[in-house]
Amino acid sequence: MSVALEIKIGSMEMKNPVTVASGTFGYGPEYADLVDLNRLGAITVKGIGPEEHVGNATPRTFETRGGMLNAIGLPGPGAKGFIEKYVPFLAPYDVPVIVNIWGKGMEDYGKVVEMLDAEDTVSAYEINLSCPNVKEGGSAFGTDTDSFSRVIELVRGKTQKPIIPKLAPNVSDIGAFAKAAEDGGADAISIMNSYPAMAINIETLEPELANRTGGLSGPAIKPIAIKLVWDVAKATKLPIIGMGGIYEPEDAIEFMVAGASAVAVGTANFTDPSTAIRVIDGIESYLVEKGHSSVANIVGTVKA
Amino acid sequence: MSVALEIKIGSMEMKNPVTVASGTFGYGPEYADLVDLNRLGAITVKGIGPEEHVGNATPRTFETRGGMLNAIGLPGPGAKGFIEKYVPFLAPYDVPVIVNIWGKGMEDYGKVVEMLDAEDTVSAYEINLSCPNVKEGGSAFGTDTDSFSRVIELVRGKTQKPIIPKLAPNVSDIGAFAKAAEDGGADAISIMNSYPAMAINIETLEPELANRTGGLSGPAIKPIAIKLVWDVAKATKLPIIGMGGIYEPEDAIEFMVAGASAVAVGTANFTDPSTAIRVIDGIESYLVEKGHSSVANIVGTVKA
Amino acid sequence: MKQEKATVVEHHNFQGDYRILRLAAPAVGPLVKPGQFLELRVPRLDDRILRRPFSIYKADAEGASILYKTVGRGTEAMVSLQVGDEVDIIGPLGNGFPELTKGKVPVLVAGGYGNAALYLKAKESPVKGIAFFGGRTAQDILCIEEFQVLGWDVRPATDDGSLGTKGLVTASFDPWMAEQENVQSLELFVCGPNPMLKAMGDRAIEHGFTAWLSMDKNMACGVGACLTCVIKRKTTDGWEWARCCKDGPVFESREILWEE
Amino acid sequence: MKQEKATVVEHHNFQGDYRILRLAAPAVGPLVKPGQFLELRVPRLDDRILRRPFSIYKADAEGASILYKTVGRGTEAMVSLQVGDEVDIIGPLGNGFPELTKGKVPVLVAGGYGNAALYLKAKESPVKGIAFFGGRTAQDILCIEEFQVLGWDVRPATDDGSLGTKGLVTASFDPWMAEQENVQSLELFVCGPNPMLKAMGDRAIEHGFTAWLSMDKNMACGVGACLTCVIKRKTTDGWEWARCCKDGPVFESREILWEE
Ligand SMILES: Cc1cc2nc3c(=O)[nH]c(=O)nc-3n(C[C@H](O)[C@H](O)[C@H](O)COP(=O)(O)OP(=O)(O)OC[C@H]3O[C@@H](n4cnc5c(N)ncnc54)[C@H](O)[C@@H]3O)c2cc1C
Ligand SMILES: Cc1cc2nc3c(=O)[nH]c(=O)nc-3n(C[C@H](O)[C@H](O)[C@H](O)COP(=O)(O)OP(=O)(O)OC[C@H]3O[C@@H](n4cnc5c(N)ncnc54)[C@H](O)[C@@H]3O)c2cc1C
Ligand SMILES: Cc1cc2nc3c(=O)[nH]c(=O)nc-3n(C[C@H](O)[C@H](O)[C@H](O)COP(=O)(O)O)c2cc1C
Ligand SMILES: Cc1cc2nc3c(=O)[nH]c(=O)nc-3n(C[C@H](O)[C@H](O)[C@H](O)COP(=O)(O)O)c2cc1C
Ligand code: FES
Ligand code: FES
Repeated sequence: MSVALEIKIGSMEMKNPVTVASGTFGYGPEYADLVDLNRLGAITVKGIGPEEHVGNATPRTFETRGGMLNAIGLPGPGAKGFIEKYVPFLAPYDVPVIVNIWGKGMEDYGKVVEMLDAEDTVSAYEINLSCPNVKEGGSAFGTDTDSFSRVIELVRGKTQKPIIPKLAPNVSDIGAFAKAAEDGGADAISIMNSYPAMAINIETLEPELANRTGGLSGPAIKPIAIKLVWDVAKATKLPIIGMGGIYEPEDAIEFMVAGASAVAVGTANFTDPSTAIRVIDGIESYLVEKGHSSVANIVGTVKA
Repeated sequence: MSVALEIKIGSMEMKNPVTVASGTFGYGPEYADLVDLNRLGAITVKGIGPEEHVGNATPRTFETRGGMLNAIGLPGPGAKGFIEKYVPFLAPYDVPVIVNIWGKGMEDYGKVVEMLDAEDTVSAYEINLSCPNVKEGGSAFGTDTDSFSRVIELVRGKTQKPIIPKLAPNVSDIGAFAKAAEDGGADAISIMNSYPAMAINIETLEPELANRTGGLSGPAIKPIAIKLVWDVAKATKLPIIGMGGIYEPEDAIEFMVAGASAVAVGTANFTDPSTAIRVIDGIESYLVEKGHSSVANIVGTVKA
Repeated sequence: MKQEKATVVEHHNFQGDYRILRLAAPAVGPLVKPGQFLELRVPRLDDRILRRPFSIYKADAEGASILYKTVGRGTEAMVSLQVGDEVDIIGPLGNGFPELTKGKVPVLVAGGYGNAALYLKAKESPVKGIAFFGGRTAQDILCIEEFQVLGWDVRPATDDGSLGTKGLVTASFDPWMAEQENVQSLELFVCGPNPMLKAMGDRAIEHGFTAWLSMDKNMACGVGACLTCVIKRKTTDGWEWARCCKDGPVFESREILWEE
Repeated sequence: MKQEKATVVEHHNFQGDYRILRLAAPAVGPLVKPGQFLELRVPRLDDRILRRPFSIYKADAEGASILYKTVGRGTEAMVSLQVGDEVDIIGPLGNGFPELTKGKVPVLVAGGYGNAALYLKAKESPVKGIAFFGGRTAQDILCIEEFQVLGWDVRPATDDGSLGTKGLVTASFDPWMAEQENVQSLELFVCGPNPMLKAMGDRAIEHGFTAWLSMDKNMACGVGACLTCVIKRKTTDGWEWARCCKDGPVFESREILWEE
């Protein structure tokens, strides 16, 4: 029996519902030796701002029980650098590219889209409104519905391509942001970013990260992410890209049953770069086993 | 060398800074065969409401990677039942008892304090404003500063004993709640409760908990808790009781360095009931090794 | 109830997916009564934080053994335990089975690892009676000879008919029960999956005999603190929660208010 | 770069806290160049999610070996690896050391497990020169004989004087350097703790010789994706981040902008 794994996020067609999470897969080339990029549903690249950005000092990551902290601070080549350095690499692949965008101020979000929008290689924008590791922007927009809405509307005005706000997890009512995203014309919602967290070295009394605080990701946060996806699914009809601690096909399926139309593999790439491919294959096996003809059949089927 | 482990939370004197987390240690008798209760800094009992309460259906807990979910739903004997069934057991021990209180409505918080306040065995109240598992109250008060403040003021009006609001972790600005607690006359702050979360069985498509969602606790959440303690410490001068994933003395010390004056051992009791005692001993060794004369010396010493 | 660092002194395949683990545990061993259990911390299972509960199969002054089936992450990790390894246990837990009421005819009913939970009961019982054991296949019927050696009349039943009567345990129990002149003199000690417990409980109530059911509920703390393992116990005016770990795991059939 | 399920074919104590792990890894082994490393997923370390990076000590068509020191949770868990166990590795990673420049005199400088990272370099070097090895005690100076067999003149230095010169590696290197007529003809290959790298880098800049430094930075992905392992690399108008795992781990001393 054959099953349809294809899904659509706005106008973006994915051959299966599995992408990689921004910041955990570089810009494409880094894992190309180990992962058949053409098999992915989409490649989501590391956050891109309008300008080159240096990011935080080191140490930038720290391992915790069942997870890790990161405070990379969104270093990167900026939109122009991305186009020069990575678009030529990505263009030949038969896989949509989701560019994760961020800005220090609201206008930056518009700027980066303006700079990227002519590139055919760019299939969609994931709007990072939830980076726990930059002072200037990101998470400030993600925890206040007003400025959140304004960013969405601004970006919506600049592009016809799908826009996918990435919500901050550290809010009491995530549904309000999902609703605001829908009202602002978003095509999908991405949830969750790493959770604001911290670790301190009790010998040196210094935080383990140069940035002091960082974002917690990995298996530790999966139950939090599942709950947020379920909350968002109740608040909006928009498709959801779910992520947070996906390590096994079963994890991805759990996200989909909770309400996610697609999923992203993040930290697991570091543990095992074959995770995304294993997840794709595992979803297919599950669908076959359960007699589903299409992956869409399992989305949001939780009995709750 | 001898070190002073004693600390005070308002008028409550603790012989060391280690208590157990509400709901993970029953009402005292449950672990009395395994743990020398007199060695604890305090015993914090399971949440008590004004009336008897049945709590949630089963399954009530579920194990996750590096943590567990619970949705017990605050079953319990109520204030009267607590006085009859457990106060006689607790009274002879030389250890302060912190009663964790909750209510379905605001007035309930006042009622339960009125019912308990004459008991000498009750040393302090931890006000649960953050239970992720009851629809009626708890977390609603914990995520809205107005009703939060009103509960604090109400309870403050009913007792001279220390009151310790337990904050909800799922807010964007925990400092605002810490400030509100301070303004309302609280004696200390307790952070964090388990984090709203969910797990779904992909075979049955049912949530793993009867209550559908629950609270995530254990090592998985420690980095989130450390960050919240640090945030609260910056927002208030009140002493903090820190908890969330404490399994080893080093974890407890990390909380104290982040800003907690005391700590609570929760889920770890299930894994290893000797944890609280090991933590007390380990804190003492650390202080000796570092040449501190008092445990207060390390509180909030993080270089951040 | 003690917490003890026990040492593995024996660990081998028993039959099918079942393995026997014998622990040197001089603190816990001597305290054990039939039908009690222990909570075991699986070594090297670092990303899982809860202990696993197991019925105590055998016990003496030196220690205790359990008979376990590999079903998931924890029990699979236990397979790598080696003689000499240290295992942290808490036990004995729960109240176990009460003593046989004078004049009653003891009947054991068990399925799967339930047999293990009944072995000590079978051993200390002053009167030996009949034991009905159920399982999917012959591989799931444990320790028949041991019960026979103790003087019990063992009647197996298997779903696939590979041993004894074909069918559920009720397929061998019911005809036997129908033949009893004085059904009310029976006293059942039951340990097995929920449907078996329920089936025996229903019969006990219908026919007016006593049935002690060892309830199998997921647990977290094992000592009565977390309120995970509750079942509904009847009261004069309704029901209350009873904790299987602390107030049980054994309840008389009339106490239990079955859900759904 | 390949991901491979390698098999442990040898695992034993080497000296002090150091152990040798040899893996059958026919995909990774043949690709290895001196100074490269691999990322190893420690089996049964389920609550820690990151791989551990180790320099490749030896490699051939069949596989590779590493020489590791037990320092924390991961390396301690590795101690229980047994012959036949499967270990997931990614490698070879990084660029390794460049070839010796024609006409230059090769000098190896290493500390601790840095010796392991230099062995393949020592072996393939067309010219054999001098190797300065530093360590706390004699226990921390690894593989001297192996380097001697290859034809290198090994000069150990230990903090406690238990082997060779007493003091840091600079205590043996500096006097030797002072004697050199043509310091600029030296080409250093250095692998060791940061202070050693910095010390050698400073000397290289001051005296005008070349020093290839293998930088030791904590890593997460190992392949250039996460931007954890960055150091500052000088550019014409300032500096840029360079990833030790992908752009390094070996950098020439003049490239590096040392922090603090
Ligand atoms: C009082 C009591 C006595 C028991 N006696 C035995 C025995 O003698 N032999 C035996 O093989 N098994 C026995 N069990 C069941 C045994 O505890 C489970 O098989 C075991 O916990 C499964 O762990 P796992 O990690 O392999 O499975 P997983 O399914 O991965 O476990 C996940 C979680 O579910 C819990 N869990 C899973 N199944 C059960 C279950 N049936 N009952 C309780 N908790 C469960 C685990 O403890 C863990 O927290 C007993 C259970 C109870 C409550
Ligand atoms: C390129 C490179 C080559 C290396 N080669 C060797 C070698 O040949 N032999 C050897 O014994 N060690 C080597 N190391 C160091 C080795 O990676 C660490 O000792 C090991 O990761 C420690 O893991 P742990 O879990 O035992 O320690 P923990 O301290 O518990 O580890 C915690 C975390 O810190 C990281 N970490 C700790 N120390 C280091 C370190 N020095 N460098 C990088 N990450 C670290 C771990 O990977 C882990 O993520 C090398 C490191 C790098 C970057
Ligand atoms: C090292 C690292 C870097 C990240 N960088 C970004 C980023 O640039 N933009 C972004 O939106 N999210 C970033 N994230 C968050 C991930 O995309 C993802 O939302 C989060 O890690 C949760 O998923 P996981 O548990 O599967 O990793 C980063 C995460 C990690 C671990
Ligand atoms: C089974 C269980 C029951 C709990 N019951 C309560 C409760 O009644 N009142 C309360 O304030 N917190 C309750 N909590 C939360 C804990 O007190 C604690 O805040 C949380 O578990 C985080 O700490 P930990 O990771 O050390 O467990 C409960 C937690 C668990 C696991
Ligand atoms: S398992 Fe905790 S009360 Fe029974
Ligand atoms: S470790 Fe990830 S970029 Fe180097």
